[in-house]
Amino acid sequence: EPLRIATEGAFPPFSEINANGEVVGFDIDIAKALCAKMERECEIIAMDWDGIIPGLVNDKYDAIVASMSITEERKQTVDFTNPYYSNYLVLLAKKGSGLTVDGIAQQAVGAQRASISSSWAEEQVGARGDLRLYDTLTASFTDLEAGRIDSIVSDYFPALDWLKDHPDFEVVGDRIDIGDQIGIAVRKDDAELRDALNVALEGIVADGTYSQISTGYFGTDIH
Amino acid sequence: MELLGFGAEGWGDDLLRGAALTVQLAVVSLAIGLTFGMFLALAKLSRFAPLRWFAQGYTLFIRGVPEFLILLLAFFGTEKAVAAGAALLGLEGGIEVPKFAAAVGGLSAIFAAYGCEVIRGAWLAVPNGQIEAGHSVGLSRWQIFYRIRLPQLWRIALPGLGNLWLVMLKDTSLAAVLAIDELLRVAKVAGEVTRQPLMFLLAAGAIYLLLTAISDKMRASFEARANRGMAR
Amino acid sequence: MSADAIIDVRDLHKSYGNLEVLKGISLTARTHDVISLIGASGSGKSTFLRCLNLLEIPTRGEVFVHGKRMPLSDPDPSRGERRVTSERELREIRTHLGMVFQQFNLWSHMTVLQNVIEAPIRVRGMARAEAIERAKDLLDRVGLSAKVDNYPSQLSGGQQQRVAIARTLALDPEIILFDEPTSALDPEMVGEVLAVMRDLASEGRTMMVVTHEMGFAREVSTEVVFLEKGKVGERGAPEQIFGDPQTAACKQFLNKVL
Amino acid sequence: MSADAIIDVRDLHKSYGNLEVLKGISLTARTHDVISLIGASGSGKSTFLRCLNLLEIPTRGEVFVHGKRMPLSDPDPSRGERRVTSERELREIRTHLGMVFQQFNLWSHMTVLQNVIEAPIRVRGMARAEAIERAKDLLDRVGLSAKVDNYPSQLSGGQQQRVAIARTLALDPEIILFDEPTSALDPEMVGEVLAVMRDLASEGRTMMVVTHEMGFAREVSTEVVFLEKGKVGERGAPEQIFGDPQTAACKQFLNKVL
Amino acid sequence: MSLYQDLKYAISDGVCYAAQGVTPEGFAAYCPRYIDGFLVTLELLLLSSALGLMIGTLVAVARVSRQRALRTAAWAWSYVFRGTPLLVQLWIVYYGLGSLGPEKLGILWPFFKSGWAVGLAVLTINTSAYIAEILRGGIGTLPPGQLEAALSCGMSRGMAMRWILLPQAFRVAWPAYGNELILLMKGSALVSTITVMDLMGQTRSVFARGYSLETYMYSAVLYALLALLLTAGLRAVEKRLRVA
Ligand SMILES: Nc1ncnc2c1ncn2[C@@H]1O[C@H](COP(=O)(O)OP(=O)(O)OP(=O)(O)O)[C@@H](O)[C@H]1O
Ligand SMILES: Nc1ncnc2c1ncn2[C@@H]1O[C@H](COP(=O)(O)OP(=O)(O)OP(=O)(O)O)[C@@H](O)[C@H]1O
Ligand SMILES: [Mg+2]
Ligand SMILES: [Mg+2]
Repeated sequence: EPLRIATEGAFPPFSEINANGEVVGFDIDIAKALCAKMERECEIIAMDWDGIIPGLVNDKYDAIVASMSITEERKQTVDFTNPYYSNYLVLLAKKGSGLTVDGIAQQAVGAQRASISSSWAEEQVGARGDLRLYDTLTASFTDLEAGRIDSIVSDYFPALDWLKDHPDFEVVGDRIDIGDQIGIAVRKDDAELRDALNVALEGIVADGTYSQISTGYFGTDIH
Repeated sequence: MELLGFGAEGWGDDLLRGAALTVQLAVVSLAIGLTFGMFLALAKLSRFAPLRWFAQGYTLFIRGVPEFLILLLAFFGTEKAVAAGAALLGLEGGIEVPKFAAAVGGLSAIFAAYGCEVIRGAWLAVPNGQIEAGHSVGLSRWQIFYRIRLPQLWRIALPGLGNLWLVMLKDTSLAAVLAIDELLRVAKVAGEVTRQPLMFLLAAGAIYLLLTAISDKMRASFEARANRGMAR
Repeated sequence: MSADAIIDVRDLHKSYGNLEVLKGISLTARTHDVISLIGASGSGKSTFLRCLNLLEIPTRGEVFVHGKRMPLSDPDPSRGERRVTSERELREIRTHLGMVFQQFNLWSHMTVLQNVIEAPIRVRGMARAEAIERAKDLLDRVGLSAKVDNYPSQLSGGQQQRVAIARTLALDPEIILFDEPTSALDPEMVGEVLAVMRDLASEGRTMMVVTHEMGFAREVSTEVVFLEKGKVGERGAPEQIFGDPQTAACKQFLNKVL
Repeated sequence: MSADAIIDVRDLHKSYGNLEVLKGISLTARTHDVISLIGASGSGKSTFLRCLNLLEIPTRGEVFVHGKRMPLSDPDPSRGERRVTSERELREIRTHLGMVFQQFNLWSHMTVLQNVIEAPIRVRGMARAEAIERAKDLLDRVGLSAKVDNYPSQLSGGQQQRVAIARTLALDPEIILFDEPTSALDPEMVGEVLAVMRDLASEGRTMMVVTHEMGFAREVSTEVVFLEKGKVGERGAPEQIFGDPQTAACKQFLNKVL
Repeated sequence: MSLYQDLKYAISDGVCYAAQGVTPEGFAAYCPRYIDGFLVTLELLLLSSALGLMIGTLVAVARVSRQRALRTAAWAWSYVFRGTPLLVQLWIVYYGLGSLGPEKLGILWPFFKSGWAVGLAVLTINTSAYIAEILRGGIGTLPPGQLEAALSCGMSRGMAMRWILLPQAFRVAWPAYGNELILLMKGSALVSTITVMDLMGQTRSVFARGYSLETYMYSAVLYALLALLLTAGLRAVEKRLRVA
């Protein structure tokens, strides 16, 4: 039976839905490459971010390839493969806003709900700071553009992708390295699948498939 | 505007598919919810106190908790509950609840909780004399129920049930949290992909209004049928 | 109990909570009897009638219909509540005891014809065609053959009450109970219904009638029973009750309504 | 128009769609007149009364109250619909034309006292204390001083109708219109209300009464008007109408109800 | 404003401190968040129900007006806001209209900028549409004689509406209004999708930390508690409204 893989669908360029209603993006291509390597049939399922981990735990699917950060909290609930890329956070704001990373506690800052960036932002501004949480990253971009918020804490690659069409905005300061590693989540009792995925991951890196996919999206190998 | 068209580039066909799914969800949930609601109403009217308490507790809970939480619980909670129940009986395993079934389960659970109040009210609104007349000619309890009570109850309950139907038609949009591609989720995705959220939300709103108008028409014709013989 | 008694009521009591509404009423009706029950509002007339076919369960006392005891458990002195011991038997007896209500209580979702054939078909298992034929005869008798397919709401009060009478007659009951059958009617329609009732009386139907129409009671009854606060205050032939009432209460009541 | 006419109705017509319910009625009431309107159901009695204070807009014809024309636009022959030309004037005139309804129409969310003081305070701008004092007098007169703080639902029908009369009297109208004021009452309560109405008549109130109580009409009226199918079928002194009706229709009607 | 904010924080800190020993561990760890959210939900609910009642009453009166244009406008109001999902309304106003940005929206921008304000306005309008319908129904069930009696006493239609019809319609409509209030409470959970940190918003944040369904159970209990409070309040008012 096919391997069921969940992804999100609102996190370009890693995953998004095109006009034909198909989920496409880096995550999907990686997932497909992994499946090919494992010689298994795959089924890609789009889930809302909010329910993506409970869905895995409840056996709605077998793995999550959705640019998910490996965190201690998540490790309580699920297992992760080895990382398939490293993520950094960035602060996005309008050009010439004069904001600094240290000063975000004083502003209205946005982030995607239930993401590594929201956890980090929350630590910075405190539980009662003006942190606006969005169901999707795209929604937070919309609000930044509209001027409802001063800045966004975002993952690095999606931010770069978005900045391509939004020249009025920029990354504030340096990218923030919080040692964030992105992995594939599997159920805790599913060590077999985790190991198989790890082997396959090594395989596609070794045979250059990974590099080819990555260059297609980002111009470089992000592994 | 092309974005609303059909074909590969347009989202029109996706929106229509979403609308069809919305209607499907609502219709199936209506059928199940109505049946369950009838039983709840009977429970509330029962002389057996524990049944009444159960029905009261159930409606209190459903009416008290946000719908979208109920859907989440239906999706994630039922399997846990079934598994736990099975374990209690010493059995292995459980069931898998597909998303559509979970949404139907949640929506019909909600419909039943509200519908039972409408049905109960209608039950009581059937004039007692009508029932007594049945007794006095020797009809049995069951005959009185389905020959006299039910047809009249239906007539009285229709407007209230019609309102609940409209509420449910809109509540199907909550199934989006289960990532079911009903109308609203399609509109939301399309809006994000095309960067035209307003247009697609308006389009979805217009489709909901259309569905509402059709429902109202159908309800009116049902009511006209049920009211035949009634003074205006 | 006299041998030809159709209905025989013995020491009927009825309480609602602490309120004793009927305080021991005994009464016998024979074939061809037309008994009028009169009395002030609240004296228990309706309650009495409704106890006869167990729409209300009497607290104490028995009702015999055609010598058959109404299927009630013995009164339980500790709880004062009685049960129906056989639903089937009760239903059977009820078909011999027709009841015509003040508010007609026609089934509003059925046409006139459907109202009349319902019980014969469902209760007696009569064939539909036969039930319809008989119903049409009955509706003809009460002057409503033209209204067969109308709904109750399309009829005047008087017409509705005549349909209600036809519905009751459809089971051909031995005795018909009427609870103020004309008091929900406009003055102009009272006449129609009284005329039908007179007909029934003159063909020898046994009837028990709660009424405010003293003219009718005087003219049609074989016996008038005056209820006072849940008891029989006075009873007798109509000439006697209306011409020469014995008790002060009855005199006073008649003064007020005549 | 006679100089002392309080209300003067000229050629009143009223249609609902194609159904002409009133077909030209003229009528004058002078001070101390008590005019009874009788007629079969559907003959247009209520409609006539309701046209007088424009609860229904007459299709044609005029109504003068104290010589003042009811503020209606001229009938537009093409559309047949007339408008009220001055709401203010209409309200003013309505306070001179009290109306007592068959169904009482007491305001159910107000106590008896509040029902009676509402209009004087809101419409006349009377001081609250004064309104209460007058209301209590009026309620005393109709025998309800003990019920001042009760709600309508706590009163018997007869009591409710007496409150309704007090409410109407509170504005001290020149003429009071009664639409079958006793026909929604139990037989035992009719007397109470008729007694109050007799009182009003004997103190010289001008009244126009639609009624089924022929005894009252005969005894109290100064004039009886028999309506037949939207027209005045016959009119005259009570002795004449009841003793020696001229038209066949009136005879037949009286035979039926007496 | 910030004083008010501090007061709310103080309340939830106080409540959590007091409840420390008796609440389950999973709840206690995030207690101030739940209560912060609870207070926002409560505040939205009270404001929108009060404002909605006022607007809804006006719409209901317009709905039975003799002026055709008014009637039609009121009908359209009810139809559109009852005929589309609350979520759609929230998003159209917040993401849709809001994306026009400060230049196009001008002085309206401060309103559109705030998720809280948009949430409050949409909840208010939405509930007003339902209330109007409920009240109209209430007015419709009154016997026509009530109005006629008022008119024949010389009252104007407006006076009759104000003193006779509306007070009675409120009594008739109260139970239905109670239902609407509960529905409004639950609908209010959707404002979490436009960045408002109401009870649902907070719950979802807490959930993101542990992915434990327990989180949702606590918030379900809080919502049910609020529903219970509302129901009790409604009952109390109903008792006072009912004429003995
Ligand atoms: N279900 C009940 N619960 C309590 N009391 C009742 C009930 N039904 C009737 N009563 C009381 O029993 C008494 C007799 O009522 P009943 O209806 O038999 O009087 P009635 O003689 O038919 O009067 P009416 O002429 O007004 O119809 C009344 O005091 C009434 O209030
Ligand atoms: N709003 C209306 N629309 C259409 N027809 C009406 C309306 N009101 C009254 N009618 C018709 O007008 C006629 C006269 O009615 P009205 O109520 O004036 O009679 P009435 O003499 O008062 O009768 P009753 O003694 O039964 O009260 C009736 O045929 C009635 O059906
Ligand atoms: Mg009675
Ligand atoms: Mg009339």
